[in-house]
Amino acid sequence: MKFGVMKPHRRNQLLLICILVLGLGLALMFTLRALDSNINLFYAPAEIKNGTPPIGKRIRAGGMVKAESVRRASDSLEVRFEVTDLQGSDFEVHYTGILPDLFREGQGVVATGTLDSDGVFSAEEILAKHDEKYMPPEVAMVIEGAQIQEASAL
Amino acid sequence: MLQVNALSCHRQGEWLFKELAFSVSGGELLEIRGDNGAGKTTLFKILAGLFDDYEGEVTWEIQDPPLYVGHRFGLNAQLSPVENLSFLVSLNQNAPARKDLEVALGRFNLADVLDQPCRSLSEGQRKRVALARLELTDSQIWLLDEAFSALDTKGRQVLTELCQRQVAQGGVVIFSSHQPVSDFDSARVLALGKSV
Amino acid sequence: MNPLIRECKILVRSPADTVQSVLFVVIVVMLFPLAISPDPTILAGIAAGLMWVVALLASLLAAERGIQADFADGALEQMVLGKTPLWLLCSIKAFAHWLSCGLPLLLITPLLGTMLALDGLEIFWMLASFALGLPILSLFCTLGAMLTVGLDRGSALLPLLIAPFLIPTLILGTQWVQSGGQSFYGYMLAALLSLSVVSLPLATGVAARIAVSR
Amino acid sequence: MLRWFHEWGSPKAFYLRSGKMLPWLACLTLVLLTVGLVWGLLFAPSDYQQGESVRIMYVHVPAAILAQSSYAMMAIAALIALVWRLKIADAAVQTAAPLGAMMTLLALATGSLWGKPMWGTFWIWDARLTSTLILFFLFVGVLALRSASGQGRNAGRAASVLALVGLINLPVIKYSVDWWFTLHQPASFTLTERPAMPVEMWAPLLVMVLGFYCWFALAWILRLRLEVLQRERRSEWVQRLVSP
Repeated sequence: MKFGVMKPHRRNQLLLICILVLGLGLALMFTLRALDSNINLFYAPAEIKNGTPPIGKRIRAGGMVKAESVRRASDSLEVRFEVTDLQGSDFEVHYTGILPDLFREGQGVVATGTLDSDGVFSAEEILAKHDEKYMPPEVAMVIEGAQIQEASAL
Repeated sequence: MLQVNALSCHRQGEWLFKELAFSVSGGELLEIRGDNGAGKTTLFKILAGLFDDYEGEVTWEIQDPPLYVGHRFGLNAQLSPVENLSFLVSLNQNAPARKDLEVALGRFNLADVLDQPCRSLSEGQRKRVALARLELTDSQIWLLDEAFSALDTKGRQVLTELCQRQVAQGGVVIFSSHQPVSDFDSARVLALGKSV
Repeated sequence: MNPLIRECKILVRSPADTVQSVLFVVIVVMLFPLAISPDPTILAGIAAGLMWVVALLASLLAAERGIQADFADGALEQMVLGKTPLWLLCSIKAFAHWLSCGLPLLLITPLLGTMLALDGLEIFWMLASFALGLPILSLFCTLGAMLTVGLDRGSALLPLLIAPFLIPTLILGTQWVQSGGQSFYGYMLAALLSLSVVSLPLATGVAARIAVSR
Repeated sequence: MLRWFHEWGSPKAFYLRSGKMLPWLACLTLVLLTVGLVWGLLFAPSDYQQGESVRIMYVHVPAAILAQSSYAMMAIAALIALVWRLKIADAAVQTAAPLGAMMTLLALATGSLWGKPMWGTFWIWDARLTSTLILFFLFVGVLALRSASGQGRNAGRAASVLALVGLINLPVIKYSVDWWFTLHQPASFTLTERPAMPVEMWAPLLVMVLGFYCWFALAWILRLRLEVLQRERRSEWVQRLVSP
């Protein structure tokens, strides 16, 4: 279908372009402002120590598993460990169940559960946060060895 | 005003029409005749620009889009004839005044149902509401699919007058029918289908 | 007559449609305390997500209403043929969907929030998320209805096609309420809304052309 | 450019030309997939944390990459079908949708197999998993709308509109990792930085990715040829082709 003399509706096209530019501009502006504002995805150890999160409500908390803090009960699946931000704040987590493979001391975890008034976090679910580095075990050992050497050299 | 070259169209593997060619210039009245299923409605949809699954060329030399009255009239059941008509006309031009709407509907003998919801109107009444648009439009081209069927004598007469006035003013009217329309002496006939 | 006024008139003359949306939402929300637990802490925990899911379902249910009528009576053909830009008419159709479904929902949000044991602040954020989010649902529902109108299994297909597109809105909306109004989600919802408002009516217009040529 | 489009866009030319490419593509696919699988599953080192489970990566990552890029390819075909009305592009949309859905399903399945030992659960409502699931439903939606629209030259256009609108979802998938709470690691590969993975791990992965792409191209072309024959069955050249 071809229309020979039919004029394009210039005014409408102009209106459309203006609206498009305005809309896309607004969308861009809102996105930039959103990315500017911080998202709080889980409570950090420092916030839990300060008493920011509500007591008894289901929340998410995360941090690093403190070295040599994991205690397993001998007769059940109960595990207790401390989660730290490596800057002096930490809190205790109680959990009953099987821990994921990637769970180990010094690794990141995110726990979902409730906080009681003594500052103990009862977890219903533990997720190990996996970092984006892949390496063979030998490489990991070499890196660790290098770090130890560096430390002893100092 | 309208140039059609080598227009072919098929549906479900059957050719509706093949290599159709005709042209229409201002002041002409064209009747498209054919049996049910000969492709009249499809041809109208192609000419109106609603349907583009065809081969060939259709070229219009006009300012405004053609006015198309098909099998479905575009009347909302909840709205009155006045409201429906006002909406349909204002899609293409400035909204008409209430007085003009009343005159147009009155010509088609609809003066007593002006403000009744369209769902309470009969099929014939609804058809006349749709045709009352012809009185109000600026469009140069009218495409009237099966406009003359299911109209009473008075309605046919009014429609005939409107069409004659339109071609007298240099416009084009293309209409279809499956039985010959004898109301015009000057109409050219384009026959579709094998039996005609 | 202005297409906007036309939509309003159609809406006012068929109040049953709007009432149906509202009743659907209220009844489904009522079912949850009965089915899960009347415990206010449990209800308040799931309230935001629940209300958003119900709003999404209500929008999908109402999607075909205006479009189906316009397609069946031929008004859609005339809109496609007319000189008025199709994207404008399509935005008005989406606005009509919001008027018949989104706005009533927004108005009864305080009531629903109270039924689900939300406190005042949470109801406020619920209202805010609905205010920004429901128009997005309406725009997508109108697009979906336009894509499926006139197809044999159109009504059954519509939720399948459109529900995935509504998920980002649902996530942002619920997260906004659940995080106690963190501005990130609000801004993102606003960005999504402005993007949808300018782009979806264009797509809906293309879909309308396709629908009338079936 | 446009001429090239039209030369390839005609169903007959596509059918005849793609026929010559097929054996080469098939050989390449076979070699790449065999080398990649044997290398990745038997010879590549295991990970210091994940152990042997890391090998699922050699199927999961290519499937996930392909799931996303096949959507992009389908959307480009949809754009061509809408703007230039190329018959072959419409057929391409129709045939890409089931392949893409398959790839997405494979990515989800291998991902959840990996997730069980690593994260402790088969399924997590994490942003990237969720948006991959959404991607799957997008493919299904395009497929369903296309098959409900019937035959005819214009029948596929609604599905093309849907595919194009769905393209907005792809950046959401990419950025969702940063936007929402997520356990899924950020992408280890970027174009600008060196991979956070030793060469003996990413080399087989790269081979697998290439292999998957070739397999996808092969499957797509085969399906497309079948679709072209079906659609053009009334035309002269197809009649001549099939009659002995």
